[in-house]
Amino acid sequence: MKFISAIIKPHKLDDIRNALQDEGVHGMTVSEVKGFGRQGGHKEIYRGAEYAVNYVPKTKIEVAVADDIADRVIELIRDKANSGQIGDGKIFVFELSEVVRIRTGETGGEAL
Amino acid sequence: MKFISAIIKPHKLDDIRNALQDEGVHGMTVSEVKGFGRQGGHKEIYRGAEYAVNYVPKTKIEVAVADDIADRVIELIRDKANSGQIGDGKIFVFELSEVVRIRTGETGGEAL
Amino acid sequence: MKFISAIIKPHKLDDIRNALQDEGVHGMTVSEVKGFGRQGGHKEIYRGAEYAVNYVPKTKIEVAVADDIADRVIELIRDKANSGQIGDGKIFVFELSEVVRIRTGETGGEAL
Amino acid sequence: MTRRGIHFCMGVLALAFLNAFPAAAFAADSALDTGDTAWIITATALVLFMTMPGLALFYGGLVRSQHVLSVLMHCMAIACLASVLWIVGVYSLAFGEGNAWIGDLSKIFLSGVTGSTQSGTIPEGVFFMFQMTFAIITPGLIVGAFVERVKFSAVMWFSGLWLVLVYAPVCHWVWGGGWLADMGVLDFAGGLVVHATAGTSAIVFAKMLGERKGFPTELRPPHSPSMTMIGACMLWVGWFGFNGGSALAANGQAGMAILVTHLSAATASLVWMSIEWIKYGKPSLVGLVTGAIGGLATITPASGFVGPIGGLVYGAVAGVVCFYAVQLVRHKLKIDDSLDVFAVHGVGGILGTLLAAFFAVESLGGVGLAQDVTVGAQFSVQVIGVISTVVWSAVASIIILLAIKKVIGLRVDAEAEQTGLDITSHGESAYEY
Amino acid sequence: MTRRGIHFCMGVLALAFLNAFPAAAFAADSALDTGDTAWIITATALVLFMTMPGLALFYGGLVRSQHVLSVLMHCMAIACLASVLWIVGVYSLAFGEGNAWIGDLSKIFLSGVTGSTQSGTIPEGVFFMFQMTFAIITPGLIVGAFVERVKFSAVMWFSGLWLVLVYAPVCHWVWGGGWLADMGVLDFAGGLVVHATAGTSAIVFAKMLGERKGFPTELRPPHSPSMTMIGACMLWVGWFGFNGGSALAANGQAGMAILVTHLSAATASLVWMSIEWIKYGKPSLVGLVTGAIGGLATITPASGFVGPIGGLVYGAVAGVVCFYAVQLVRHKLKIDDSLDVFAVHGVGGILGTLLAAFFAVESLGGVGLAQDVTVGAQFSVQVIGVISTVVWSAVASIIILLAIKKVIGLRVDAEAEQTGLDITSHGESAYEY
Amino acid sequence: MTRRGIHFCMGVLALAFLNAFPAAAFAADSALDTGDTAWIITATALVLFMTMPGLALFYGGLVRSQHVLSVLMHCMAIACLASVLWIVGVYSLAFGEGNAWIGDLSKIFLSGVTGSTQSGTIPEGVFFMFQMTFAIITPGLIVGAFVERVKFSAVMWFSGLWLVLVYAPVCHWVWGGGWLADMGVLDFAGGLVVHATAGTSAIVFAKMLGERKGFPTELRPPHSPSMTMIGACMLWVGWFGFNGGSALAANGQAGMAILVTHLSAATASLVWMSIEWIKYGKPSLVGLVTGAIGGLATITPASGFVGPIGGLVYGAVAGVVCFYAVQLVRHKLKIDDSLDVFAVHGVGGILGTLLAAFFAVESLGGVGLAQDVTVGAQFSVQVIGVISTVVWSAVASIIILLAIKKVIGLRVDAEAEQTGLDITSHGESAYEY
Ligand SMILES: Nc1ncnc2c1ncn2[C@@H]1O[C@H](COP(=O)(O)OP(=O)(O)O)[C@@H](O)[C@H]1O
Ligand SMILES: Nc1ncnc2c1ncn2[C@@H]1O[C@H](COP(=O)(O)OP(=O)(O)O)[C@@H](O)[C@H]1O
Ligand SMILES: Nc1ncnc2c1ncn2[C@@H]1O[C@H](COP(=O)(O)OP(=O)(O)O)[C@@H](O)[C@H]1O
Repeated sequence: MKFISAIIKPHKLDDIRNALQDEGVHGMTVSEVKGFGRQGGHKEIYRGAEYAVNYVPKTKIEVAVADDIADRVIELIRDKANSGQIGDGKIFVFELSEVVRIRTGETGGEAL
Repeated sequence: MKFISAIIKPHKLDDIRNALQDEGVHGMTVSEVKGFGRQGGHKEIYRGAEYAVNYVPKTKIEVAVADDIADRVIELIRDKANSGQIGDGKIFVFELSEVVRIRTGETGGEAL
Repeated sequence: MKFISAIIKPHKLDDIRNALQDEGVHGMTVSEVKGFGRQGGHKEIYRGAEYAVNYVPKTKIEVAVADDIADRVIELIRDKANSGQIGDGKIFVFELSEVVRIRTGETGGEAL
Repeated sequence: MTRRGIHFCMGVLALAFLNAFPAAAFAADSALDTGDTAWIITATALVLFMTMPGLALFYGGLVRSQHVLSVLMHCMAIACLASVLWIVGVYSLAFGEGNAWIGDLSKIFLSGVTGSTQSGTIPEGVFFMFQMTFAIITPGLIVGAFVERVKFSAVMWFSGLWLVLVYAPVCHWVWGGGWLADMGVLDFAGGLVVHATAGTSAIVFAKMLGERKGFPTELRPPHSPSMTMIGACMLWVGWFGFNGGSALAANGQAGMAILVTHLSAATASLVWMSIEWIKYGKPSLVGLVTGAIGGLATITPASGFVGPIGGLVYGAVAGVVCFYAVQLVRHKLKIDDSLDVFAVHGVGGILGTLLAAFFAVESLGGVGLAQDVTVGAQFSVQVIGVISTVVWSAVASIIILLAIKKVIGLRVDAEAEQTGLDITSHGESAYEY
Repeated sequence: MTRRGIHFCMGVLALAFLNAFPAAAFAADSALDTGDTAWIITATALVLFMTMPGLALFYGGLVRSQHVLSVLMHCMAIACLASVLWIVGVYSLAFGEGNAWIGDLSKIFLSGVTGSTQSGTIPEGVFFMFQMTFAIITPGLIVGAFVERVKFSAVMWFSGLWLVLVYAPVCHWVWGGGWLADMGVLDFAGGLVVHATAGTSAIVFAKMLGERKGFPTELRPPHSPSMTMIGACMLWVGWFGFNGGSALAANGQAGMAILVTHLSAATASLVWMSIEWIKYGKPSLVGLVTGAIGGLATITPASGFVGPIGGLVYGAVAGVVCFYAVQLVRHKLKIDDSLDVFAVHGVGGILGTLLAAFFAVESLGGVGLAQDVTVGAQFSVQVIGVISTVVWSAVASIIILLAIKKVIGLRVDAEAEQTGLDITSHGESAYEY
Repeated sequence: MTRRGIHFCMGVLALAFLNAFPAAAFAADSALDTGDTAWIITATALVLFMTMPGLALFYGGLVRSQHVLSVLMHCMAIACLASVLWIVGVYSLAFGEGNAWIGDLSKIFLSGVTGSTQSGTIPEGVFFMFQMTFAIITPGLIVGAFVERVKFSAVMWFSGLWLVLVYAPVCHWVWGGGWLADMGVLDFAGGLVVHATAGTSAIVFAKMLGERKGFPTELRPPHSPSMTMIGACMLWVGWFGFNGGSALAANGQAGMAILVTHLSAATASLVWMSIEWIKYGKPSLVGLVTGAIGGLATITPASGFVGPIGGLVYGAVAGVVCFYAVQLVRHKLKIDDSLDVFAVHGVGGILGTLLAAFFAVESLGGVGLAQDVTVGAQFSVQVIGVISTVVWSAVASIIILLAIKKVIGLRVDAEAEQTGLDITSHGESAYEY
């Protein structure tokens, strides 16, 4: 199994979620993160003084999938999250040793 | 070493933390996440209009453990987090290549 | 490639970010987490009653790097985050199977 | 003596309740009354507080978190702009002698007014300030129609032009001794002048601006119902100044106006809450306070004329009607009047103006209509008032908006809408925790 | 002339300070005073603002974030309900002629009252409104006892019944010309009528409802001390209307009432802060403002009778006593009166009522007791007032709660308590950032 | 009769506008005026609300989230301390007869003052309370200079000593019948007494305390601009009480003071907003409200003397000057007067005091200078007032701070600064979501 963690622009979330759902991926965990990257933060000016906001608000999507559909899912995320602009984000892929569905105790592929 | 990441219902946190502590696991990192899964979100109705809140607030627990107690820890989490209802969450298990305790510089098992 | 996830004290973030940047690491993702560990939380007293705040606010840094500089990066983080006091945090290192830069579609080392 | 004084003498004091109140008198030569002055200064503070921060918070809590500062900014900047325009000339256009349609320029920059100039029993400076707070909140109300997507420069231009082209004339017609005042229209504190004008222009603005992305099915819930509740409370309490202050004296009429205002708000809140409880199983805070605002807007035109029972009935009717008006605009008309300005303020103000013809009569606990005026006759006048106000507000707003659209545009681009007006228009973000 | 007027004439004006104040006079034939009217309208706005949003925010900041909207909702909905019940009949029961125990139904729906009806030197509509704001905040205070676990429908039923069965009679006894007034009990602005009734019923409610999961060791800290502080400030400033307005005139008594109110609050704040500083090493904001509320509640019954030194002493005593009362209820009685309503309001109100017998005497800077009344005699009356109020409030509350428990239940289930009343009872969440 | 009364008689009423206002009269034998009393009680509530919670929120929103409670705590604790000190003796030092330099101890603990003691047409208790709210907010303003790093105990000691050594004498000089009053200095509501003293002491404090880590390039943005905006609105509306109440009567002067106050604030807001819009492309909410406070501080000393046009000009000048003063202090002087107390309040108050000599003349719409006083002569007096106030405030503050630094220290350690004063000094955190 693969565990895919993607850093995306916040407003892409809805599109990606819809696309994944259509693909049959029914679970996903999302959190708010701050991104530092090529895309710099912005400056806020208060009372004439500059304040450097170095980070950019980003959204992290985490989804565990079976090996066979991993590539398809990565492709989908890439496709939906891509606007061709700096700051579009990254996708990280990990090996997942095990997964357990708490409610039922199912493990492995069945638990996804 | 194993790195266990569990998505649970927020109000189960205290029980799980206590159980882990009893088991001799002394460290744990927790964050707030939004879960999308079988358990749908809820609808909020404002001024008669429906707003779809698709996600459910969840808590993510992360704990790194030695290989030998990994199964026991997973079992414990499963046990405490389980209410038999949809939305109870999932446990993801990863191989952990290395761990360093920042204060002392210890690595591997000693750093846990 | 390695994926390094470090739990640090919040006020160390700026130093670490600067150090990493000097080292040529240009991306990093940061989130706010709650830490449970040897360093206990604190007590807040309201109207004479004690409230136990068990956790300590921590910052999680995530950074994906090529294998060759991984050790250097870990060393750097350890160095900057270390104050010699309990609660300084931990560094977790994972194998990263794949990484994709969303904007360009680059994968592997080029995507970092 | 201001035209409003004249209006009151002719349109209101001539009513049967002349006997009912101690001669609170608007004669130019009456002495300054410190009690009346104390109350109207206080009322002025209350009504200003309604906009800054009341209305701003009420609206701010209802939008998404990346737009909240822009809403606060709209309300504040409009307040400042309206204040300056008011002294530059809008006050004079509204309350200057003039003719039946519009005032004159005799009072621009308050020329001739000093600390010792009186208007009725209070200093004219205080009358000026009290009326100014109405000219501040009225364009402020329209903000609810265009949140989360409007250009800031368009807001400023629109508000300025609107004050001159809509507020000044309608205010003159009704309160400045204009033609509607001559007909004896009943609008104690602004059902027409404030709520009908703002509500109508709001829905026109929303329509011309277009809807937010995701409207109506994919919207996010209000980001801070507690902020909305705080604002609603400030509006509610401030409304004591709004309606009670419109008596321009600290007397029984002011007291009764406050009483019916409060009862209408309380009743409308309970009614809205009950509808939600029955329909959805859960009564919401946002619903309750929306009901309150509906009840307040509705009683406004009638607050100096009706009795306690009238207040209860107004509230009950307002709760039901505004609730369904919201559904209608959103789901039938499909207009993204985002924070329901028309459905709550417009509909409420119009409804209250029309009902005033009935509930002002003595048998229903009111102060009575003017001598020899039948309910039917009064109702006709009220209808004329509503129609002329709505049509004028709509037409003038369309013209202003077309002009602005042409010259600077009304709307930000899609990415700014998504990222939030706070960062993109004002360079700030609301929650830097 | 209202019974309250009569009460004042007999119980208060007959006191030695008759000479000290210009005849603020409650004679039915005195002319309307615009200054008094201006002040009491303002005081009404201030006291309403104490509940909406003051008290709501004070309490809202102290609960966990998943319950904050429910607290705001309780306060708002109770305010609306109390307003409607007040006009329907509770005002009449409290202030109608009636007998020594309860008023009558002569004023239901304010029958017979118009804009020109006076009560003392102010319109009766204003007197009605001012008193209404007391009937709003009193059941609102009880909210602090049952937060985070109560059923919303139970809140509504309790509050309605409580107003009729507890507030109306006790108010009549003390302010409406009832038997305690006849005995000459001193309660200027509600030590008995407001704080003792609410505090007692609160602890009874908390006991019958049961404690929150985790009480007392595993509780979460207040989720927003700044929200609590904002609410506390609104309560503090609003209390000027509460105590100062109870003079029913803009005179020296009102001024002195405000002065001692403020001094008591400031002193109690410093005392509470100092205790925390000494005991725990860290003075907290929540502690300081809790002290303030304790000081305010305690001075309330005495605010029209004591002098500046009295204000300082009241504050010092209130700070110490309320601090330890909180510990007592929580750790000794182990009752989850969650936001310390009894320990702060109940204890404060009772304490202040008892002390009034001493600090009202002239040698301690007060206005003096009624002629021929000794301190001992006055103290006995105060004790009788306290006991009768506490017992009646407790007994009536128990009966009401038993009935509600039987018919609809008092408490939500454990999961709703954990998930939060905001979502489960009202379908909203407070922080959608 | 208070010395302030005497001051007014000599310094103000002697001015040409004596004719313009009905004898608002401070003669000890004039009757109590309920209207004036109603207004000054209300003004007192408004000014107290400016500090609690207005100023606290204004400042609280500008700091980082881990320090917000400490700011609220500073403001509240100072308010309590100032209240107690005020009655213990500071009032007597400021307004007691005394000599040209300082009052006496004749009124400590308000000795001799009862509910029937008058000051002009209002109870002395009310005059005492109104003035107290000024003594509360003035040290509160200084908080903005030392946020995020100061020791709480140092704040308390400083504020207490400062009230005695700076506020009491300067207040006596200007309003208590002291030497500046004798010279006829114009300071209607506190350009010198409040803003120049606080601003000067603030920058001295900031300099002696040292800058925050990261100043000036690595600072974090204000954590909650909406909190700041709420506070600003409360300050703005409260300022009606501040300036309007300083007429000590509900008359035309009060009305005109409020009018020019509002116009100055509105104009300064628009000016600041426009500068930002032009310079940075984005007008910010924090900027707009900072402009407002600048406009309010600047008009304060002149608010009872200038006309509408004066109000507009004051606002325009204040907007520009305060904007650049902020840059100057931060980037040229490199002093971490963190929330710009000197640049906004100090500069504004001084500017307004100096300009008063010009805009009070009748040809510029003012009420006119005292008979036989030329603009030049008046300006010299204003300059003397400014210099003596600034020098005294600076010197006394330095002495107080050196003493505190020696005995208990001024600053927390670096880790506490980073972790936040909320947890480290007060054991609380602001956002427990
Ligand atoms: N090496 C990395 N490790 C962890 N996160 C990264 C890394 N590089 C980039 N990111 C995340 O991806 C986001 C987008 O990266 P950025 O460099 O801004 O854009 P792009 O990938 O289009 O060049 C960053 O804000 C950061 O959150
Ligand atoms: N494939 C997945 N990848 C990542 N997170 C998941 C995945 N499936 C479920 N989750 C997380 O687990 C939570 C519970 O899943 P859900 O389907 O609602 O319940 P259950 O596991 O009991 O069927 C989700 O809210 C989501 O946060
Ligand atoms: N086994 C673990 N798994 C996950 N996170 C851990 C673990 N041990 C410690 N942590 C994280 O590291 C932080 C610091 O650990 P702590 O025990 O307090 O200090 P130290 O590492 O200096 O002994 C904790 O707050 C927690 O967030």
